[in-house]
Amino acid sequence: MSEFVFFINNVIVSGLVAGSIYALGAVGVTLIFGILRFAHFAHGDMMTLGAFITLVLSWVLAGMGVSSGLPLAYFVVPLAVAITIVAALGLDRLFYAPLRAKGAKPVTLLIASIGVTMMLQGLIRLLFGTGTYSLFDTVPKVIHRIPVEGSTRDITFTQPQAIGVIVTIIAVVALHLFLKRSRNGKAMRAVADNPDLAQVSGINIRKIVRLTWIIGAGLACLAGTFLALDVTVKPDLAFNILLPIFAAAIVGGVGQVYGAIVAGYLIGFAEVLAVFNWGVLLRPFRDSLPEWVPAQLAIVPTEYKVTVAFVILVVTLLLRPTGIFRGASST
Amino acid sequence: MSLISLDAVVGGYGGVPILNGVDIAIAASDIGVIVGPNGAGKSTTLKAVFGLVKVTAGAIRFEGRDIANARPDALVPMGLGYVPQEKNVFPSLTVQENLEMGAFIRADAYGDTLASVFEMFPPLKEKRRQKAGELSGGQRQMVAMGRALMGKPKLLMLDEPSAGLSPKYVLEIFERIVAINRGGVGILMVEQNARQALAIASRGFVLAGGRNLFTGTGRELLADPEVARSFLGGGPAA
Amino acid sequence: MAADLVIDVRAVGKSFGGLAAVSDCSLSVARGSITGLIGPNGAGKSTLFNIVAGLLKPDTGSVIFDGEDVTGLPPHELFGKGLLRTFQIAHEFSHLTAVENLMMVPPRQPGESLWKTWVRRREVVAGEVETRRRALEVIDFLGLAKVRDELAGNLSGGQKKLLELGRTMMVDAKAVLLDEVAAGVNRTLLHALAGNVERMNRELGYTFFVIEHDMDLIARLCDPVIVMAQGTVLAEGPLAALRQDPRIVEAYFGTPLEEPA
Amino acid sequence: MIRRALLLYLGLFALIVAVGFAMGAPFTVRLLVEAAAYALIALGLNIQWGFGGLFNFGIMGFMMIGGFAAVFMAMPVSAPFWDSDGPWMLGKALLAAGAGALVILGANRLHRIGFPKPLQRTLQVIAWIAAYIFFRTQIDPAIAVIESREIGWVGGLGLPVWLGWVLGGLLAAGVAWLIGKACLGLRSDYLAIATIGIAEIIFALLKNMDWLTRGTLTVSPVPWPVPLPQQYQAWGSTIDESFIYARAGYLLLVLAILGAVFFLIQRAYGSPWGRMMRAIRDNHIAADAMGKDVRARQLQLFVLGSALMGIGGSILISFAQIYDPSSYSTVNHTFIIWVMVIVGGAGNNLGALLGAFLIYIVWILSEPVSQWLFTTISGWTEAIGWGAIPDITSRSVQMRVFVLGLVIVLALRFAPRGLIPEIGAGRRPQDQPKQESPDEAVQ
Repeated sequence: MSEFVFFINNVIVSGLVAGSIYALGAVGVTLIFGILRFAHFAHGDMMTLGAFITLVLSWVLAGMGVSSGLPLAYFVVPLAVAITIVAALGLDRLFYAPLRAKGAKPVTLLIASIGVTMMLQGLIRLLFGTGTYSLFDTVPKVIHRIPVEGSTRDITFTQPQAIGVIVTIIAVVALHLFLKRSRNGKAMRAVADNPDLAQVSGINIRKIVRLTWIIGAGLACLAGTFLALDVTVKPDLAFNILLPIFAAAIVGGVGQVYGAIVAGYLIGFAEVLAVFNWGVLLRPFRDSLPEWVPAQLAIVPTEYKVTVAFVILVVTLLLRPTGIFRGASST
Repeated sequence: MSLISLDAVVGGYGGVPILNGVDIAIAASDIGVIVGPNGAGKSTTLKAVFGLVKVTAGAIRFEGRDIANARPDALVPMGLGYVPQEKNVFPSLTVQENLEMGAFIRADAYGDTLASVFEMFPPLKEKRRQKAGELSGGQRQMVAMGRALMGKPKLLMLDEPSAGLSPKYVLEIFERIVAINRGGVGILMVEQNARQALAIASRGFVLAGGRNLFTGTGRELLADPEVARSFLGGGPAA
Repeated sequence: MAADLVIDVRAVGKSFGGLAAVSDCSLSVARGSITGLIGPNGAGKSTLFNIVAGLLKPDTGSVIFDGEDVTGLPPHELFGKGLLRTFQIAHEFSHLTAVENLMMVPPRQPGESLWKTWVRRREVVAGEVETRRRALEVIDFLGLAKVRDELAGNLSGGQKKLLELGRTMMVDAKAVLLDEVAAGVNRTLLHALAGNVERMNRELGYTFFVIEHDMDLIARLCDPVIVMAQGTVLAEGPLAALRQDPRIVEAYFGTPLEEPA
Repeated sequence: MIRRALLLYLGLFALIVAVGFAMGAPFTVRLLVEAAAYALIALGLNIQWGFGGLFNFGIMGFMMIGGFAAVFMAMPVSAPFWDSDGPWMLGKALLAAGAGALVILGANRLHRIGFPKPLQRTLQVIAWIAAYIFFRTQIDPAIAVIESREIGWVGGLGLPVWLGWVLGGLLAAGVAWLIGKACLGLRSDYLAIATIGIAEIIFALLKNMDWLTRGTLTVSPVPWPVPLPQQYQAWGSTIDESFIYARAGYLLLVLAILGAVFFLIQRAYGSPWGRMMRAIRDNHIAADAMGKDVRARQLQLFVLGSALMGIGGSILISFAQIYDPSSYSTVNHTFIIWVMVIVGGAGNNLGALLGAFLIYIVWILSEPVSQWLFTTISGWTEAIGWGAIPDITSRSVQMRVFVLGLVIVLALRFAPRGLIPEIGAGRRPQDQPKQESPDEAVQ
């Protein structure tokens, strides 16, 4: 039984957490891809930026003498989301909009987003150095334990993990309703489908573009903060998860919001399953197993976790190039 | 008064202008047809009206108001509708959603308009839950025209509505255009299929090199031997 | 005895997402002919054409080219066997000049091998001189001499289509597929194009397989004409005879709304 | 165009002279050696991106492979390794990999002997899993043996380092061939993601394969192909002179390679080969219809360019004399090359070369410049009582990342075709870009 609980803690809980973060990031990537037609490489750094904004705001709050039993980060997230959105709109105005106005190709915008990545990375490190920070300076991380009968272990997860997963689900449902029911949501889908025609139908493309950045950056800030709450805040926080996020966006089918969510969780779970030590589950039968079965039975060593998202991506691209949800083919 | 008038319009994508002084004027009761050789600036003229091409000189007036270089999202509420030649539907939206997008700018209820579009194009009603990308070429053209009509335009501009359609569909589409015009919507269209299009036109414009070469009623142009020789391909069709 | 066939399509079928675009379709193109392919929209002409041109693989059936089964071969291999094509929307190489557009065509040029450009300079230059001579001949044949050093992207739509036709003259093609040459071309240039097709057919012995909507052009060039409907061949014969067939009139030509004056 | 290039190169020369006066000769020669190696890599990317329009965001991976090759060829032979069971066990692992590859290949061909498709798919998956497990059963114990304290790692082959450079090119080319086979059919933006992913994997492998690369323990000193400064000192030079002589010797070698490569690429690009590549980049559907094997030609570009990246990576590692896999980063080894090619002028070799030298100088100099800037500002803030700026040194390093990012967005906006644009790009066709994909051509 203990082994089973170990499985829940290491696979179900971790997979849900990783999947939620990937899904939040991938939705932004896929929306930007669908509406603005380019791969926004700076998305990972947008997540990092969101996390740092949360960090600074919680410092400010602490500096004002506010204290609480909960981490201050919880209270400042809405404001951090707003600031991240403003930052994203500013970046668009400064760097992407002029290129779009000149009719630049998607490739050019992709390269510009790499420039933005470098600027954000440089700036964040310039201001915060390369060290790590914690959002739990003042209060300890609350850990929930659910005892399981017949097990020496408890099912454990932290409070930010639980809140993060719940917030993700709420965000996803809200987004679904927005896209399916609201006028602007339908207009967004129309623009993703055929921007020229949307324009001649009287849809204001600039407004839709702004809306895209608002949703994308808002979710990026949520994802970054979630990740920061789960681990720590550091400048290369999100750059390392850029690959899983893009993999999720592509595997889900570019421009397909639901695809991105499903694929985000798929990749999250695939990663934890791949590095999970299956030997643990065999431990109760250890005595009856032949000698040659090793104790360490992970599919890939933890150091190579990065390969998992990639392998899923490549297999998908080779077998079903438009993704599992048949994305747009913009080029 | 003209519904729309272009006076000596000059414009293009930047660089060398494509339009070098185009004059067009049609009334609400007119079907205006623009014909001319490739690269004459026919489609560009429509795009200039719709704010998709920069106008550097001349005036474009719609119901007397200057609309040169206005953005499409400002023009649609004024009563202009435009059906591009290619990619004129939202492929992953359903037929009904396509039509709804045509009514995007309308704040009022559009149920009546939807019903009348379905009446005009019966196949669309059957397929309204189907994705537009799955339709045949002719049906797509119906969706495209229906979408433009959903905005209750006073002027409908069509860019080569017959392109890529088989002769039978061409006739059907032209019939619908005449019907729409009889319902009180001014039509301005560009056609390669000059002979057939001029046959239903009340105003015809032959463009070449970005300026008017001939202007007249459709019948006048069809009868003009010079127009016939240069642009309609010899004598009457085989 | 069967006629000498260049293209022989045998019982080809192809569906997209469960919808059959072409089903059990058989047709053939005789050597030296200009064969037309017409049919209403959605009849499967483009799909069939793309199967013959190697852009699509059929689900069933086979395509025989010059006695050899070429089903599913990619376009560049079909080119090697002498089956060339032009595109409905001109696919010029816009950053190459008109002459370069033609010069890139001949296969196995010595200068196309990286190694030879490094160590066999003389062979490369000799090949280049010959290629250029041939390209200039074609340019003259097409009446494009004035624009030969212009970037192809700057040519007019009709000139681009002429250039496409010219590309097929840079090698000894057994058959050329023409995909809607008339689309987007004005009448005057169309005459020039059609004239060139006729000359290539008569003087150089080219076989053409033409997909077309423009009836005037079909009437002028093609014999026989194949009519497709609903993914299969409906009829075949001279255009005049087809116009008398009530089934075809119903399916394709329709009744005119108003006779032009 | 030629005048413009000449002027720009004169400017570059003046800049180098100025740097020489400001920073001293040993520093400048070192900078030039590294810049020349980067220029080789930039030429590689120019072949891929400028000639072929191929996205390669995995440059870091090829450079790492090149660096590994230099280490593996040139480091001294490790007697403990060769005396142990290690070689034999590694051999078995290699055999296991080969056997696995055969099984997978066999599974891929099952349909030819009449297996139904779904069954074949299943068998393919099983073959992959079986091959992987079999390989792991062989390689895991081999690694355990080699990584034991007595052995540590496999060591080198003790051969001349220039052989390592050749191997670096060959290995990178081989890996590029494999990647190209699998990924070149992808859309350009997918190819970008795929190559980034591959670079990350190569990074993870070389960093964690302690038995092969010593991983984070790093390998040094990697030998030089020319005499080292210590050699010159032994011959009686002063320390400063010895560095100048030794690095100048290295520089001449690298410049000779760079010159030869430049000449060969230029010659090919001016030939029908280059015309064909431009045609493919312009319109690959039409090029295919005109008998050009697009995939094979793109693969050629990808392999050729990657080989240059591998060689450049080898040269850099032997020059630095230390191989530390964890010192590689996407910014410093992939993005910077992109900045070089885009700023210099994609599609033009002279432009790529200029961009490489220029950007490398900006990259290196922005650190001392911003350090000076920070120190100055820090002096002011201290004077007005705000306190000094902490960690100036580490912050200055970050400044250059920001500067590079700024340079690339400015370049895209104000000189999108680079300082020395592609020949003929000035006479750009007027028409709008064509929006036709192969799928649309079908229906």
